[in-house]
Amino acid sequence: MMMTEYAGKSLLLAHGVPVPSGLLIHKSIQVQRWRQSYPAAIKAQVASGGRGKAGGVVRVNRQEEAEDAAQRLFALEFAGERPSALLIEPWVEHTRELYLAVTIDGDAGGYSTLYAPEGGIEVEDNAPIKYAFGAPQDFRAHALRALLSPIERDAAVRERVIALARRLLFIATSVDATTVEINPLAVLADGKLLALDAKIVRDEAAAFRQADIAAETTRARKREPRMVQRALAGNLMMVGLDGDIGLISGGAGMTMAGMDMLAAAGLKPACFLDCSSNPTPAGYQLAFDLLDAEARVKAILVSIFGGGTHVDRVAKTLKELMENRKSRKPVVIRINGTGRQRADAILQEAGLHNHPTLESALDAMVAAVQPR
Amino acid sequence: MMMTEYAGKSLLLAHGVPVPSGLLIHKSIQVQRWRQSYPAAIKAQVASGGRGKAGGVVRVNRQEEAEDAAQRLFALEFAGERPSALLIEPWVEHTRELYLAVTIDGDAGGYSTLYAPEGGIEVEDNAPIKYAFGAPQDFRAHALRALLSPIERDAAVRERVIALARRLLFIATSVDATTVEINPLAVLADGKLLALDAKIVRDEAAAFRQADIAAETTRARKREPRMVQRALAGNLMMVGLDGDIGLISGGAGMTMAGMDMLAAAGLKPACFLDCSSNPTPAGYQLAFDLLDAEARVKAILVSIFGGGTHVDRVAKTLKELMENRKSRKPVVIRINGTGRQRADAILQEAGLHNHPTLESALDAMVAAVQPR
Amino acid sequence: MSVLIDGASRILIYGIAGNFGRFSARDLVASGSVVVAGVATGRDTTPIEGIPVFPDAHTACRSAGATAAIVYVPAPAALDAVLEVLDAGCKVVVYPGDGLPVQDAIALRAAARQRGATLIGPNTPGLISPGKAKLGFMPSHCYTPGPLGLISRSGSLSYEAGWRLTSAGLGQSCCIGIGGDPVKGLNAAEAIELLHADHETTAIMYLGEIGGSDEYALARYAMRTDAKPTAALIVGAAAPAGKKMGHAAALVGSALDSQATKVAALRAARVHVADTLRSLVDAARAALG
Amino acid sequence: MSVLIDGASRILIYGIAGNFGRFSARDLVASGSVVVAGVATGRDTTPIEGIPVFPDAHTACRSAGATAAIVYVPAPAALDAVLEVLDAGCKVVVYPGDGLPVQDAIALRAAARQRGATLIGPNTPGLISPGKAKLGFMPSHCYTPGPLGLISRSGSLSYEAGWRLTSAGLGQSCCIGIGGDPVKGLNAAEAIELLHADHETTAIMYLGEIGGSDEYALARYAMRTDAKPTAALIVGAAAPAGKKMGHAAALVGSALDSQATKVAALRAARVHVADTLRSLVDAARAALG
Repeated sequence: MMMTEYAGKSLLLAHGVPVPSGLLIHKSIQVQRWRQSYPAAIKAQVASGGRGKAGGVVRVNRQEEAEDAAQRLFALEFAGERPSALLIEPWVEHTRELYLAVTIDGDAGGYSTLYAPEGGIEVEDNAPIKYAFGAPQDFRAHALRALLSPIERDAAVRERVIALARRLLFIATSVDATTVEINPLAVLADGKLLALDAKIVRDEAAAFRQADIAAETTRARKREPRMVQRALAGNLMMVGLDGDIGLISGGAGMTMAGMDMLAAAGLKPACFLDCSSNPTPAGYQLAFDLLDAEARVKAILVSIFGGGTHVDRVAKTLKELMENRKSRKPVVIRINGTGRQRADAILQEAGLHNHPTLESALDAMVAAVQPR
Repeated sequence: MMMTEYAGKSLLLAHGVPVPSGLLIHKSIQVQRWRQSYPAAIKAQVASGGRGKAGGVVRVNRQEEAEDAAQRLFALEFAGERPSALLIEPWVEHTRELYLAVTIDGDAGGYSTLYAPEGGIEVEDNAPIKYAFGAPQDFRAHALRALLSPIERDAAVRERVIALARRLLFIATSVDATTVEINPLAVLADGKLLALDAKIVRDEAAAFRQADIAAETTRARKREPRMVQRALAGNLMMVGLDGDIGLISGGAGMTMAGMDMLAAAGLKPACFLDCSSNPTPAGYQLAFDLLDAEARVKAILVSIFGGGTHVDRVAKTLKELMENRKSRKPVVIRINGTGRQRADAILQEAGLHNHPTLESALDAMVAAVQPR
Repeated sequence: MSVLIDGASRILIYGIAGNFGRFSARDLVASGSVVVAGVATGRDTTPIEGIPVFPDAHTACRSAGATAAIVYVPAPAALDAVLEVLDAGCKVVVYPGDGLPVQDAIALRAAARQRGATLIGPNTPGLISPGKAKLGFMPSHCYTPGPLGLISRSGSLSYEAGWRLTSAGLGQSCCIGIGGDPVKGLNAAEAIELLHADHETTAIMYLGEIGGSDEYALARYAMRTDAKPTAALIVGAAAPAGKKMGHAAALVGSALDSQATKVAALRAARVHVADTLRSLVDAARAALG
Repeated sequence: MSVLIDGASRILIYGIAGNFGRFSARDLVASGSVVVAGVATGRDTTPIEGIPVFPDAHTACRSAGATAAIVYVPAPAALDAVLEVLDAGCKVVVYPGDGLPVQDAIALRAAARQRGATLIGPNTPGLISPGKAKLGFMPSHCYTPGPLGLISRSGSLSYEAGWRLTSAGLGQSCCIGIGGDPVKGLNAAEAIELLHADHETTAIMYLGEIGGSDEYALARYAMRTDAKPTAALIVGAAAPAGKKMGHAAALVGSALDSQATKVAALRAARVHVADTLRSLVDAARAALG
């Protein structure tokens, strides 16, 4: 879960990292509250990256410009999200822009520090150097110094960057962040560093011990389409897609594999819908309700290979569910895994066909949705 | 630096630890904002312990009682501090009161967890059991479980306490706390735990990475007497005492040793004043200015044994300072340590006597302040 | 020789008293694995499914000689429970749960390595050496002994793959679920090394997905001159960018995360890549030669 | 034999290019200690006071064979600098700075122990084995060789005590400033053990204060049947309760923290306790017998 720039900078400031002194506004009229000098930067506050390239940061030289810019920015969308707030900051003069981040790195089995002596929105093209230390207790300033020395010749800047890298790690572990990125990190005329932007991504799994992650996750859900909101509320994993074949599956890998096979068969999945986190009668009922109610969904593929999920129980649930179901959308079933033999028997008894393979299920699906 | 209960509970809540839903008020009239049920608890918010014993927590049954209680509490002093706020909370029914804390423990070389199956204000008399694990990474839930099993027979409570102990440790390391104490920790009818109080002590040394510690340290200074405020602002360590002998010293141990020797000689120190954190001309000048301006101070003892502090520089400073000093309060000097021989020469040249021992300096001081 | 577990592995089920723990106990015993102990903290210690139950892992290991463990506790309790079984001396530990804070995963990975132990997980069904032992909850009927080493980021996909391979007569030496989270106790590179060193494994099949960089470890391995033949299936071709597909690590953030880029890198390293599940068995056959 | 340092100790000064580092270099060389290297990160490496300067501790230890270090950096940089000298292989490290977050002190204490090294500090002038070596900045003229082992929580008080003892002809085997913070690299109990094991030490003098519980370690030691004779001075009798007296740990919170309770416990253990500095030499004489 990505924090907005303003929330991220507040977190940096709370840990002693200097940021420009800004003003958060929720309506364009509030630009009038800006009492600091011009030129100023007005920045859309959204929970996604790529804002700079999408025109989400505007330099303004006087108040009228600022009001116009604020109106424009509030009307823009960034990765489908309208900014609910703008951040106004003094346009800070600086001599250089650096890139510094600490981020989770699977290869390192923990965290890495990333640094580039030239920051800015194109930084991902100029690959930063990486110090992969893994566990927080294995961070070594001297190892980072050895990596930075060849690429950062300004010793004073280098030492400040190293101290800041240590601080970003402290922040990441304290607030359960998977990424704490400052880009650009400005070098001021006096050699001090100032965080001109902040991208802090929090670990949703830590919501049980970080109340603000829990709150932000709830807010983020409200930005999802209604169908996805209902699925998530029912503890199903759902991502909305624009196809017409409803896919009810179990496990991230099998759900993606099912999507890929639908696509390979010329069909378009309407969703990623993983019921393995709630493989109960209520969970499957919700999945069917959502897909049955969605007009663009023409047919439903149930594709489950259960390990911890006992597919005989799934079969029993499907039997009851199909008996009471109103919708006439075709349903193709293929389940396998723990309790498979009992499952076959239950489905057969209910007059439901359990396809022996995904291939056979897909053939049936292609036939079912073929234009007549 | 101890946080108020309200600030401490906010921190607990931010980390997923349940606390009663309370209302903070800054004036007794704001009691009217309390919309939750009665009976309620009204609790003085102060940065010191022993509040319960001093009558800082009042149970009220209706709004009129609440207003009276609020007025009374705002007028009370706790360890010299008037509450700037009160916390109103529902009076929570519970079946038991426990004690749980994580705290810095020098013997353990790190943290210890403390637990008592009976909490409340008298807990320090019923010594809690201690699980001394030291470094955060060495906390082991199973080691704590082994200690708790004989004294906490309710297994469900025990498991919740163990999980909470882990959480308190996470909080302590995240926010640089030296103590996170919940007393009482209530067991509700459904077996869940609720923090009825919170005592969180933050590490002032971590102010550079915890902005709220820096801010609270600044606020706490403002509660100090004016003389102490000025000393701290000048980077001198000062504690105000009620005697009449000004003591200018260096190093905590020597300053305390000097106080003790003054007391043993029948004299009363007016302060603990340790200049070793700012052993500069400006620092000593400030020390003299403060003590010269304080009417009750009758005489000044300069007692310094310098290691990193070069006493020849101290002597030079004293020479210049005494030449320009207006006050006629007697000054007795005894300095020794690094650069001692040059110091002797400088003082002698300035007509100042450097006593060879603290004993001789004290004899001189006794003579100086003797009623004539 | 075998990978991580074999018939001599003495298994501890931590959290045996819960519903899933009881199911797993029955399932493991039915699979022929040697389950010697259960742990049920704060509960009574009457045997479950005929397995002795202990109040803590240390007692379980000392009394019953457990050497490997699978831990069934919710994510907020996982750090403490896994540390307990590691401290008790278990050298192979599976933590199947999902939703583990990545910071706790980092701590557990470091703790396991410090003790010379191997953690599998989080977010995994565990591992199985067909015909020898199982430390997980994958459906046993999907697996049969043979020469193919299988590594998977996804549980469900590994069952499907195992079932297809087994149905096609392609047996497996060991199937390791490395899990779908970004920080793993055993990552792809390490799992590959284990299979590389195992004499019973003649080819390696890897089931990957979008997001993360584990797939590139396979590409690097495949380019080694001493590499065993490799095959792979990478799912998520139809997944949109910027959306997390169930697994914490399954998200296309940059180009390197995409299925297409990964497949291209693997093909360049001469890995036999299946486009979808349809060609999985063919790819495995090609690798087995 | 000696405690922690002796004439064979090869000293590294980390942060030698600062004012205090330069002073300390002159002072240590003048004291007869063997200073073999300095480290100045991010600065040029021209020699200082005739001592070769290196860009990092690893190079300093490898090139100059440093075995012990004193680290002069401000508290926010201490964690990284001390980890660096520990990683470089220094077995005795002094961190004199005050204001170190206690959490960082915990991390450093753990790191030192893990490497079999000894950290002295934070908040200490270091240690001196008079006539052999000094790793600190206490005034050398206050000390002379002899049989008394000295432990102190306070720097300034230890100079005064050393000077009094030396003036009275009572020499010291080793004077260890364990520091005034609550969590110490070397705590009182551990310092006592070192002096107990040292054959040149015949009696132990401890300089303590209010707050914390280090003084009770001395009481416990003095009650052992094999204990060497002990003496102590505990300052802070005149300090009010609830106020921190300069040192982070010098605060009377509960009765156990007070000077009176500590003195009573020490006297009960037959430690020779001086009431104030006036009787310090007498107490030391009584212990030396």
